[in-house]
Amino acid sequence: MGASGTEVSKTTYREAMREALREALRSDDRVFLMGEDVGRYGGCFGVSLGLLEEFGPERVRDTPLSESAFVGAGIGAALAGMRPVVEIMTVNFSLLALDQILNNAATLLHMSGGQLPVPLVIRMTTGAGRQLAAQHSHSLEGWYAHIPGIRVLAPATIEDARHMLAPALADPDPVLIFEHGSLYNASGELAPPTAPVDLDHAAIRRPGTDISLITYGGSLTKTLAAADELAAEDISAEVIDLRTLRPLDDAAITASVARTHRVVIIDEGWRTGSLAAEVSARIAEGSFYELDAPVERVCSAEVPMPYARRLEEAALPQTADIVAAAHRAVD
Amino acid sequence: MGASGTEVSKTTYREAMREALREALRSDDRVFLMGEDVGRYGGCFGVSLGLLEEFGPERVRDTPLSESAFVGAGIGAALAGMRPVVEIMTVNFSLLALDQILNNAATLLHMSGGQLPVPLVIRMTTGAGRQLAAQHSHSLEGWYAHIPGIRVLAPATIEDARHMLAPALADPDPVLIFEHGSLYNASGELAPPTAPVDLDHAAIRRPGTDISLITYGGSLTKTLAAADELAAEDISAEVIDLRTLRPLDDAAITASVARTHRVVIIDEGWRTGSLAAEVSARIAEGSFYELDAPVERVCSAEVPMPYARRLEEAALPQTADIVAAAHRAVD
Amino acid sequence: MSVARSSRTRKDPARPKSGKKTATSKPSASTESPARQPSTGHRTDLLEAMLRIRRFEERCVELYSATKIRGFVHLYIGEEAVAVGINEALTPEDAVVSTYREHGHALARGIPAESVMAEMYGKATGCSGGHGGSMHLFDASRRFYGGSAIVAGGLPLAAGLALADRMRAQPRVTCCFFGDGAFAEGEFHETANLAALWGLPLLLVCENNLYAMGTALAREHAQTDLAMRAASYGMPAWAVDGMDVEAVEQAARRAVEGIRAGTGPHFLELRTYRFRAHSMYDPDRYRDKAEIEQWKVRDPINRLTDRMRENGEPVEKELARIEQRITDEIDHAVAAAEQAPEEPVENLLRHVTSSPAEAVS
Amino acid sequence: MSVARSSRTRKDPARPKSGKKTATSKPSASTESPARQPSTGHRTDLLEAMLRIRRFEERCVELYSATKIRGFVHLYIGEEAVAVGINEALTPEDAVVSTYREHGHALARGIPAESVMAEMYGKATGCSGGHGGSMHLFDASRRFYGGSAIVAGGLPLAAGLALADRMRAQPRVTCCFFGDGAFAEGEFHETANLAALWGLPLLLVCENNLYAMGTALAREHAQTDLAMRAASYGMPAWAVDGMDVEAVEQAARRAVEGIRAGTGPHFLELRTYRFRAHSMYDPDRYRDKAEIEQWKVRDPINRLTDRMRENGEPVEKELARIEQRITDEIDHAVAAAEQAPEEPVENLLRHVTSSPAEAVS
Ligand SMILES: Cc1ncc(C[n+]2csc(CCOP(=O)(O)OP(=O)(O)O)c2C)c(N)n1
Ligand SMILES: Cc1ncc(C[n+]2csc(CCOP(=O)(O)OP(=O)(O)O)c2C)c(N)n1
Ligand SMILES: [Mg+2]
Ligand SMILES: [Mg+2]
Repeated sequence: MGASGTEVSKTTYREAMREALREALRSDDRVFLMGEDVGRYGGCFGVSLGLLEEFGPERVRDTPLSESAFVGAGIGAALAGMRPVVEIMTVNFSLLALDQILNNAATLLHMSGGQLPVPLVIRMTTGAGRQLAAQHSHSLEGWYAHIPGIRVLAPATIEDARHMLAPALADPDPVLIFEHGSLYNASGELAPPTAPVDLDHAAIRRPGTDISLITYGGSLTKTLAAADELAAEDISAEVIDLRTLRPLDDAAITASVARTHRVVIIDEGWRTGSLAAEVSARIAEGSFYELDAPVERVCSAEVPMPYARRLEEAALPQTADIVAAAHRAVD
Repeated sequence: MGASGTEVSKTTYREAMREALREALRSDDRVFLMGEDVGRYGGCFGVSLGLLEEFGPERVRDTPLSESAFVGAGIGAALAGMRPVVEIMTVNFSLLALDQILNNAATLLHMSGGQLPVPLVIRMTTGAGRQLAAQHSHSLEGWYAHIPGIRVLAPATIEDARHMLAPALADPDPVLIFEHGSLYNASGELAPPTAPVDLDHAAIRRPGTDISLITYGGSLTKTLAAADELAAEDISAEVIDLRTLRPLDDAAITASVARTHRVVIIDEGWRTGSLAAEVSARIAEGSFYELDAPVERVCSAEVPMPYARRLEEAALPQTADIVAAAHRAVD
Repeated sequence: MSVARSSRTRKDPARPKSGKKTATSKPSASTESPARQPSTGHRTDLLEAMLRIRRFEERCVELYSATKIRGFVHLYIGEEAVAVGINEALTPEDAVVSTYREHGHALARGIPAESVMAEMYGKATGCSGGHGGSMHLFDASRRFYGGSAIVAGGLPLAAGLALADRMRAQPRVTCCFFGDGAFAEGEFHETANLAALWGLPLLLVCENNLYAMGTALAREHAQTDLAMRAASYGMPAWAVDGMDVEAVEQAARRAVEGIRAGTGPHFLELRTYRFRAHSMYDPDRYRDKAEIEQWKVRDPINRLTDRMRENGEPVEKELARIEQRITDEIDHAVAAAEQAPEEPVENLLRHVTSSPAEAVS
Repeated sequence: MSVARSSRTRKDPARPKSGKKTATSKPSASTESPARQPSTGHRTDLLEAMLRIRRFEERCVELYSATKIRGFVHLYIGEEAVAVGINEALTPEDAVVSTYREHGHALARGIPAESVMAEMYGKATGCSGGHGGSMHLFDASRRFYGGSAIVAGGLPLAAGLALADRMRAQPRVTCCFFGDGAFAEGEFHETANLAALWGLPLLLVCENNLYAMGTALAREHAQTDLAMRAASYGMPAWAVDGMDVEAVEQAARRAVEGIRAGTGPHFLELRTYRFRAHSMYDPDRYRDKAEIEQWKVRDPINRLTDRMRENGEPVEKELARIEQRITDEIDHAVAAAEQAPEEPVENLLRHVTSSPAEAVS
């Protein structure tokens, strides 16, 4: 329980997320967790292991394989005053529930003239890198960031995995949390929070002056590695972790571009129509006269993710690609 | 039947689409039309009226309310050598079939190592403007343009309504056709095609030299009206109709920007994460040094489409908004 | 498959005692007959509730032609016995989830005609602030959760409302209306299983009007006995004559009683018919005029008045009184809607999220 | 609900005559006994087909530990009688749609072990060119349409294959495998209705192994008699002992005969069990070890060999011969996969569309 104490503790992203869930379940009896195999199995990626034993099957609720029904049930329960946390195993399967998310969760508040807020949290895994092939590997969080009425989070660090859930549950509107599958085993120190976590701001993960590397989620590690390589060449890269994909923190982006005048956006989504496109378009609108070079995007190749290891690696943004894009931008 | 003859004839967008379907059904017995109420009802927007009587219930096939099943059935039938044209009433309901479209239709060819092309056409209505409110009015074609493996068309003119279906059916891969609901009653002259229609190129609907107005689908009319207004002020606007939203015609965009150096993109999708964002990002990448002003986007307000007439009008891109954006860009 | 149950006389303690009836109050709230024996007063109330819906929609047709109302409008005319009969079994603490064909459900629930009419006009005083229109009526104070225009899209949500009640041991019922067409959507089946599996206090009300737009039941379903199919989920399910408001009421009471007793979801198939086209846009080419006429013979309003007449009840007097009251009510609703303010365009982004709206740019 | 049918002796003219059996040929293609009376030769073939799957997967486990195979791998061990028995009723002209747990279906269908193994290795010579891996095996030449890892996602597609056959009056059957978990997805229900409504030549094979990942049948379904529920769609449906390959074959033949006779889709619930965890990632915490042991007693391979022994058939001799052949086959497959080329990275975008790929940028 170190994560809720005052000491720095060693933990993993998975445990941090579990601890956040545990804290939520303990502190608010309106909170419950619902999804496929969140209970006896312990969560398909092991996030909720042990929670069934601690909180019982009513509050850690295994569902049938019915994404649309149990996401919709989460919406209804939220309308009735509960604070459901719904887990969808991966974003790929979330398409089966997208109608509920867009046409109900995101829409009810406005469509009802403000009568029906939906305080729902939906968590899901996203991303590739584990050779799970074309139906388990896509990064579709950019689609969700298109939807008015919801908030979209992408915790990229153990701190954010631990501390974003509470404010997400406090939000009166639907919040989607995307957890990159490659992060669960990430381990590190977790310090007690120094300030209440806010969900409106991007984070500067590494300050720099020559170029802005803007990213989120599973690509943060690669981007930090790229910044290290660039530092070795005396290129000072600033790394921005967007953290909240909707609403985007325009001020943070604008401020960074004003410092560096060059930008690479790194996003594991397919390039065309990616979240990176939106960030680029905003920079073109808001920072046009600050830019000294074309904005670069490093995204996934536009291909259903292949199984073969080398093909998958080639399809994904890699540190070398980020470094190369940065070189193009600073040249 | 003037549309298939050699004379110029007066017709509507709806009739042009129907004539295209009729021609397809006549000329290829692998073609069939399938969807909710395409038969006895005549299509929810009347597009297929009369086709049941002409081709019978096997080839003009009413389906139950089961979007996922009948879209998936279209995929399977295409795999087995048929050439299905599946109609989904509106893009809003297509979310119920999005799993089939992304995870099967778009993915099977690559996932099978090239063994399984899916020659399927899916048509659906998109867009707002008829006070149909938040579950019937959205423009989600930009999402589909994100998906590798499919082609996305947006016929904006009677000619394209009439002539895009045949090459779509000839495409060995899935093609999605988005018909803006406000266009069906558009009437005009239909000339016999002068050249075989190709699906790879954008069209310059009005040449100009001072600014590029880039749009597609239901926004074309408003954009042309804006170009008229601008012409009255001696601003020569070039109007580009993208026509094919995936793959985008980069060359046409680049060439237009090279002529005008200023751009407004008009897109009825919600602004954040819109197709307009992608076009903007590409311009920032490919035409950075050609640009004399920030790229402007005129999109829908980020709100579930309201019913009230004035609110809906305010939420949608209007001619005045396009003119204002053009003014900002040329100032 | 029909589930036989003995008849009962339970008096629902949660049912509010009648206050003075106002033009806009929930009609059923004024009935007091404890054992729900058919009574003159009660029948008059049912009649009034059905007539209110009928007249309201007839006025909507006129207003639509006059372009005062726009968008898609789906009339309930012919099906009034369903909304009114079901509502009799519900208390204000219960919840209702509906479809795009929901004027009847909304009015029966007690949402004032004025509030619904203003919504049809797209006015700020409408029950959804003018954001929803005909297809999206909401009233949180009456636990009326819409007004959903994605066929079957309300079902999962209704299960969630019921789940919340079950988790908090609230003795409430959630009632979800949907059509025969919705029964073909995957969402219906997922929800039916979930609700039965978890024993949720959910009343599934399938309005089987024999058509989904232009598609007749037998071209929509391989097996058209919908109640039997619902029973395959392991829940009590039976079919009811949806043109007989008293039969509907009785069935609804039986089902709701079962639900409150903790026996989980119940399914009712209401066999009914819409006398009008699917929506105002629909030229109604796919049905036989003779079929429509045959069903009109079973008009639920006439059916009830005939029964009252046979019983020697003073129908004509009651009718005159009711019609007058309803006319006044609707006249008033229209006049109010005409004069009501529109939501200012500056407020376009209000309520997109709960946080204060950004300004429209 | 079990649909009784008289037993039959129809000989399928579409069944190919046996050629010389090679190590990788479709096992069933070599059987000729016209009336399908249990025969020593036929039982040996069934045994070989099941053992091939068992041994292949046991090797996969080793290769997974050696990190030769990656991604998600779902083993079929324990369920072999289903794939093998069903396949007996199908001809090469028929189509098969499968799940992510499809090694058994693929091998039974006659996709060479070599081709499947190369796919598990992600090699260019794999049956999906290395793009698919364990969950996405395809072989268009054998009308094996995958290998779908969205639970229930293959069902609509299978209905479409069957629809094409019906529209062109082809006497073919499409067989779709899916699990008890898939039965809870809306897509199953939409497809069942569509297929029954249109009378499609579709064989729905529900592999009820009592678990969907860690969720036991009774926590997944309100009503666990899946065959009865399928019958509510108006199609013949019955449950079969999925641990008895001959029972499976018999049921499949009966169903396929019905389908070919034009009586529309048939549903089989195969009661079976997976002896291993859901996938290689699964620590299998949710099942009783005793339960697993109980089911192992019914191992379909032992069950068949026991029967052969009782019948005085020369099982040990046959077994020795078969095991050797399979070992060779798998050794060969592994050796070939080890040496096979990978798809060059430059080809990454090949096959995204049918048009020539753009270069990777
Ligand atoms: C998912 C979805 N598909 C299609 C439509 C278009 N549509 C609206 S109502 C309707 C028919 C629904 O029939 P039914 O459920 O029987 O209800 P009824 O209209 O007869 O009351 C259809 C097809 C829709 N709104 N949502
Ligand atoms: C739509 C969807 N939801 C969830 C998953 C994750 N998942 C993969 S297999 C599985 C269990 C499926 O159970 P069942 O259908 O019984 O097949 P079995 O694995 O037992 O053969 C789950 C939940 C998925 N792949 N697709
Ligand atoms: Mg209906
Ligand atoms: Mg299973």
